[in-house]
Amino acid sequence: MIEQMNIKKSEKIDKIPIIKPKKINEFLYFAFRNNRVRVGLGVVLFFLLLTFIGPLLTHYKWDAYIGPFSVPPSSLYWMGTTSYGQDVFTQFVLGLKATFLVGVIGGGLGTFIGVMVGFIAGYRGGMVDEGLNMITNIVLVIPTFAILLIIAAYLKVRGIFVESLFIGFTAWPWAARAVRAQTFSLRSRDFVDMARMSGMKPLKIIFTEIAPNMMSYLLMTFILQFGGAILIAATLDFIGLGPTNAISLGLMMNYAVLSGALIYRAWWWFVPPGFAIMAIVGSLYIMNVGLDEVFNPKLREM
Amino acid sequence: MSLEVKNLRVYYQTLRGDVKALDGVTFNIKDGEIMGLAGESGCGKTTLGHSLVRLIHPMKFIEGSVRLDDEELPIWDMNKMNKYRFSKISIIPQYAMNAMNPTRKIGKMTSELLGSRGVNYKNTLTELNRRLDLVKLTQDVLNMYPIELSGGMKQRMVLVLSTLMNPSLLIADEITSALDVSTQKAVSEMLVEFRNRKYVKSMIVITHDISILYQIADSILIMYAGKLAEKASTEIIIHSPKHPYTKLLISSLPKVGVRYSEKKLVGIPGNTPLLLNPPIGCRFRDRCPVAFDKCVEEPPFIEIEKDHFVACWKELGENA
Amino acid sequence: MRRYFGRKIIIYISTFFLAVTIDWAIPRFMPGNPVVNLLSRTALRAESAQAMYSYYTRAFGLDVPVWKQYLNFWNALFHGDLGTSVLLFPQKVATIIMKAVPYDAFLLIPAILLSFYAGNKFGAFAARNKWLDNTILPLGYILTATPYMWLGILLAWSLGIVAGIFPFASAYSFSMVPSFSLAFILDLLHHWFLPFISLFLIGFGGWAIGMRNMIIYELEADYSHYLEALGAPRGLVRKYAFRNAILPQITGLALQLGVIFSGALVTEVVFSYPGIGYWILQAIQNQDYFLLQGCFLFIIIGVLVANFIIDIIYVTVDPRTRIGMQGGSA
Amino acid sequence: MKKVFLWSLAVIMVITMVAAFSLSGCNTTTTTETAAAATTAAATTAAATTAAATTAAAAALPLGFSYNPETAKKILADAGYKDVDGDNFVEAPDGSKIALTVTCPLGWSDWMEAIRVISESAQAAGINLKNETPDYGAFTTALFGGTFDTSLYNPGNLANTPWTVYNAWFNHPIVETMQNGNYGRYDNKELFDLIDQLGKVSVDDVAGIQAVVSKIQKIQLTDLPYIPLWYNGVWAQFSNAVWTNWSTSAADTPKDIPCTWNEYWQRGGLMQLTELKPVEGVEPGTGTYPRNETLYVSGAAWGAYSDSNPLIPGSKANSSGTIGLLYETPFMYDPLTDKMIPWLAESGSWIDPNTYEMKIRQGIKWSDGQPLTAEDVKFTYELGKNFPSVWFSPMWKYMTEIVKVDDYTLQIKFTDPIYQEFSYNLFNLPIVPEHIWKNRTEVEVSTGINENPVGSGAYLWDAKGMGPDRNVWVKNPNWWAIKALGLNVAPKRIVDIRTSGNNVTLGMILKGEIDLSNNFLPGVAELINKGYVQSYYPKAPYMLSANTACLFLNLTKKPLDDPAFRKALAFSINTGDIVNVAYANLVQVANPTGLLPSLDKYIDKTLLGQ
Repeated sequence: MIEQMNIKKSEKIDKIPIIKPKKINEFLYFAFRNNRVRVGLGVVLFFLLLTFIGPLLTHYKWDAYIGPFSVPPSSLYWMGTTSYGQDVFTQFVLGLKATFLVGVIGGGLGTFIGVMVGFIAGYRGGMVDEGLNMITNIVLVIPTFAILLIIAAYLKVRGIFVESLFIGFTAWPWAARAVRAQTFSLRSRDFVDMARMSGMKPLKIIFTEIAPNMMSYLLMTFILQFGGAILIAATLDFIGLGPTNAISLGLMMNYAVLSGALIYRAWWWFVPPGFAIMAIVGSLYIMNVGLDEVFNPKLREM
Repeated sequence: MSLEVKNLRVYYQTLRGDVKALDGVTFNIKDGEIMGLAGESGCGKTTLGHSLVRLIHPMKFIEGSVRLDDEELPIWDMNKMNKYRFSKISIIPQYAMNAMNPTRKIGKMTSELLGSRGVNYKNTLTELNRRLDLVKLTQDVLNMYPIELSGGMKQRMVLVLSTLMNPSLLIADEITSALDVSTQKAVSEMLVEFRNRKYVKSMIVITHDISILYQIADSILIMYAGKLAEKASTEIIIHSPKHPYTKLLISSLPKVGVRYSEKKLVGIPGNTPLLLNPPIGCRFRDRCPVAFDKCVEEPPFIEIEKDHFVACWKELGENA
Repeated sequence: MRRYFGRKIIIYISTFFLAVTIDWAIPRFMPGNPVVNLLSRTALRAESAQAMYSYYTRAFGLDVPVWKQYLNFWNALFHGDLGTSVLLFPQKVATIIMKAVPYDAFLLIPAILLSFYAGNKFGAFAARNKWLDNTILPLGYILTATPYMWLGILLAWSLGIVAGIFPFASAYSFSMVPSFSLAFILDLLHHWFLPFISLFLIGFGGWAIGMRNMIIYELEADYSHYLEALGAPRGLVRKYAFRNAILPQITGLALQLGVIFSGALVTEVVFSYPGIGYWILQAIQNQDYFLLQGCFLFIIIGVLVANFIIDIIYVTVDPRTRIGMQGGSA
Repeated sequence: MKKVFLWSLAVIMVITMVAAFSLSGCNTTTTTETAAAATTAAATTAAATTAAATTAAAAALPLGFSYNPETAKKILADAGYKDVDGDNFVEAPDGSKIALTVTCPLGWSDWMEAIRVISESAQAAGINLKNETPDYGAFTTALFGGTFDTSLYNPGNLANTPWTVYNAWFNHPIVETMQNGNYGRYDNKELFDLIDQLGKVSVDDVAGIQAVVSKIQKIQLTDLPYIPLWYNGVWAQFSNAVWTNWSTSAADTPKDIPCTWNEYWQRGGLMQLTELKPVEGVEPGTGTYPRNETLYVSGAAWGAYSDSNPLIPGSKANSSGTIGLLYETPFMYDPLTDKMIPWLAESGSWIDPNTYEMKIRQGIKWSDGQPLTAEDVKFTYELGKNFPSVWFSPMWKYMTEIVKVDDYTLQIKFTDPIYQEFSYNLFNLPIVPEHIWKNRTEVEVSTGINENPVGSGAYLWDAKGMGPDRNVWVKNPNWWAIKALGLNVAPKRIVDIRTSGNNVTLGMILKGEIDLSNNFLPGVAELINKGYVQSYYPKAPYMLSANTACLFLNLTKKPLDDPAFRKALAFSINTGDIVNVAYANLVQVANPTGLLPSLDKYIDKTLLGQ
């Protein structure tokens, strides 16, 4: 949904904001004055911090049986234990790591492919555009999740990295569309014409003239892809098609449900992982709106 | 008196502080008068035009009074103003090209707009058609979507629309800037025609292009850096301006049609002062060839002869 | 007009072709031999197992060369034959899916339409209202960011298990036989509510913020300013803004269908609601690639058809496309 | 501008790397430090068992095995497996590294925990064994195709003699896909001959069986081609909310296996139904089925109803009851008393080594009113002769003909019969009505859906009630056994529910919405102790034993081809932890021979030094 919204917006903003280096400070100034950015960033950083500090605070292996079966949170087991007596906190922090990794790799890859396709389609136009557009639309229409299911089920042993790759490879069309629209609006700008007339190579133009002017936009696209990848991964994991050799937040929920945690009311097992995902992705989205306001002053609060 | 503006101050709020875009303006417009409003970009002419109709953030009303037909306009209050908009004071915006809702048929939109003002569309239809003929638009534009009209057609449509309730003041903001010379002429003549037919009592025509004003305006108001420089009948402004800025403006006026604002004023060294914290005294001082020590004081905007107002110590000095 | 739809149809056809091909490839590239899985731990002695193995291989038409299998697949497809299920051998995949489809329709159609309607209305309402914007809208973001299954789990746990108000499994009570009795219909709705509401809420959030952000752009558009300048009441201005903001939302709906389907999938899993999603999971867990194939194919077709319908709707509501198309460009 | 762009690109890259690195980094750290943690944990958890184990092990020698890391290490050392490179894992005598995996299907939560224990305890003993959980398909392909290292699996069924399981564990001849056992490709002519020999020992000749089995066990225990670990339970937890008098180990209760699985109806499951008593004063409720007349069960059906054809193998798991409730077998087998119960057959006996005479009970009617006679039995058995794709056709390799003596008497003639298989099929091969089946083609017989089935059993198929997640059976009012045996099944209806997951099942059984659940419910022991639900045994192991979970070893791979290594592995596995942790005491450790308690009399204790 969010991605869609963004594409349409991009098509609406006739003049997209341009951050020149000298404007960076001003951008930061606004960014840190914007509550949405503040809150969003805050939450994300908090969890990011937890992923890096968490493992240092636990000396357990996520799948090791270290305590009594399904005990509620206590000073000994901060988030309680699973019905197999594994430490939920350990699983949680490692799950967070997996989540962020999927976000960065999957989201990053998705953005990268999307941006590339978008740039080329938008800048070249003509048949190239037609073709790429066709592909984009096809991938957009195919329920990629179904494909992911199948690919996932096909892999014998899956890792978080592989999972991220597949997500990245299926999640790019949104970005492609948005970036294409942007590039369209930019390629006719005089500074691009100048570059073109000065005989610069198309790719060079894209990277030195167009891309930098879309930084704000690319950043927002990346954020959305990041959040999207996390959600897809969670869904896959929950169905039991997640990593086979590691723990993730989605898998935690999967195990919890399989082991009847709902009935035993072991809420500490299945509430935190979902909450973390919700909090991270949610604040990413909110942050995104904040940035949007920063980049497009006319949207700022009256 | 159609319009009386007294000491109107409207600032722009920015993070660096208030930009004094309109810093105490006082002038009148007579019934039936078409007043041109000219000046370099950023001199506050558009601010003036807009603040009279739609004063919104980041614009901030500071002080002053605006009376239209001896009635105080609550321009500081978006909602209260609604009563006067369209019916008493109306505008043809700069962006007339896309001023109409793209997803509504023009006729439908018009009727809904009128309806919202308690006017029956059916009854006005004959009048509407007459005016459409006047601006050389066929009646079936009413069954079209804006996208189906050319730029000029849209502009004329907006002209008809904005004046449909016979406002006593119409503000035409840069309406010609997007048009080619011939169309410019046509449109401006239509404005005059509308005035003559009393569709609108009086007008403020905001433009870069003094040559247009020369054709249509009765009087011209020159602004500089958020203040009024000179107001007089078109003849006087063009042929015997008093204010040194006006003089330079006119003298540097290139051949008809070309808008000077596109290049820096030749012969006028320096730039317009930043309105964030403008210099005290005459704001033209730094660039003024005839500036003298008195100019550190704020020059009043005084009528030196009938209907000729100037804000310059030199002029005042001579006539004092 | 023709050009526009011509192009659309090309996209749809090529999508369909590609999807079906991928779809066909699934069981062939999957690990594990369906026949082996079907026969595992049945016969007692090795040689009898061999006999049956070859027999069932023929039964599944896996004994001909791959390219032939591919052609047979298309051929069968146009005869509405999606093959035989392994999990439910010897049942036909088509019959299984047809039994499941009503549940999906029953769950998805209301969820999608209602959330779309309510979400957009609410988003338009919240836009440019400082108070709502800062209080309720973040909620919208939280909702879209909520993993479908987690919301499902929470609802099943809180309302289903702890409070015990709603059942959290199956489409109707195990003590019921489907009939047109009031009791049965109530029972049906009772079981339908939780999955529905979790789909609805998440959709709602998404559409609400989508509309909110759209309409803010529209309210800043020139035509809105002009209306204000002519003293049009807030209501009219918003009405126009909404009318323009809804268009991208409609395309959004078309493009979201795939995502919504996947959401429905996990939701059905959580509430063991016997729709397609439920079968997909069954198929995956039991390595029933033929069933998986069928479900996937069904989703593809569903999404494509829905997209096409939405395309038509869009053209009728947005004059610009229509007129653009008369101009011959789209 | 350019700078900004590249700069921020770089930042993203860096983030990615940092994240990636930190994850992998974290893993390594955790593994190393937790390997230590694991060992200590293992040590502590095993502390109790070790002491016992050592003594036991000492006693258990010459043959057999039990958890004892020290013994495992010793065996390895003696066989020349030493940790040369100091990675805490031994290398083969020829110095080559050892890296093995232990697998089970993804999602089999209890087994996943089990192989976790296996790998950890093996590693603690110095054997580099990693646990992996591929999807079921990948798992079976590797297992059946013989490309696995070591895998957990449980072939063989609850049977009247050891032959069934040995035939599975040592399934032969060795073919490309071994889908019925002997996945490790254990190729031992001598043993195979023993199995065939065993098959030809009469079922009643206990001593004869023991003699052969003892030889088999000697070879198995010395060679250890697979490692029996624990007995999977006949998962059965029941609620007394609506129905009581469930069979338990308690003295005053019936003694039948309370299980609804495919093949368990004719192993006591059906008898349980005749014992049940409705609880007084249960409200009928608003449902279509009056609650007080309906039995809700779960755990039997794997998938939605697929067919009513009792001759399709495997698929019965989807419509459990097709055999047992709807179609019946000549005999029943009661594993608790190890007795064959005459059922459709009134009696059956070998009148000479090559002739089996079966007397069919008189007065049995099919649900369409036709009488069930010797013709039907003859017809059913002969389906295997006419159609090779029918699962029991191999019997005709040694069955020559079936002679109908009179309407209710048959003589089945053999040459050199495999008595064991024949007797096993006596209570597994359901009889179908000739007058309905006689015109059916091979396809219809071996793969037909068999709509509107006509059976002879206690329950009939309820078309209206069938749903994607439930099978419904209605009582057959004119069931022959009511008159003939004075048996009567209590529930008017059986609703066989397939829940999506344990949590649902648990919730329903706790609410009394399910009367009998035959699912494996992790952590249920706790509920049993609290008295929320009941199980056969009031305390550990709570459940009867259904089959043996064995660790199959791929003997075609090094070093698994070395008996010494296999033995060491056997000693290294912490079966105690599997039982205590993975199963929370729902199962019990298997006897080294792997034979179920019900076949205890066939275990040669002397080999185990007991």
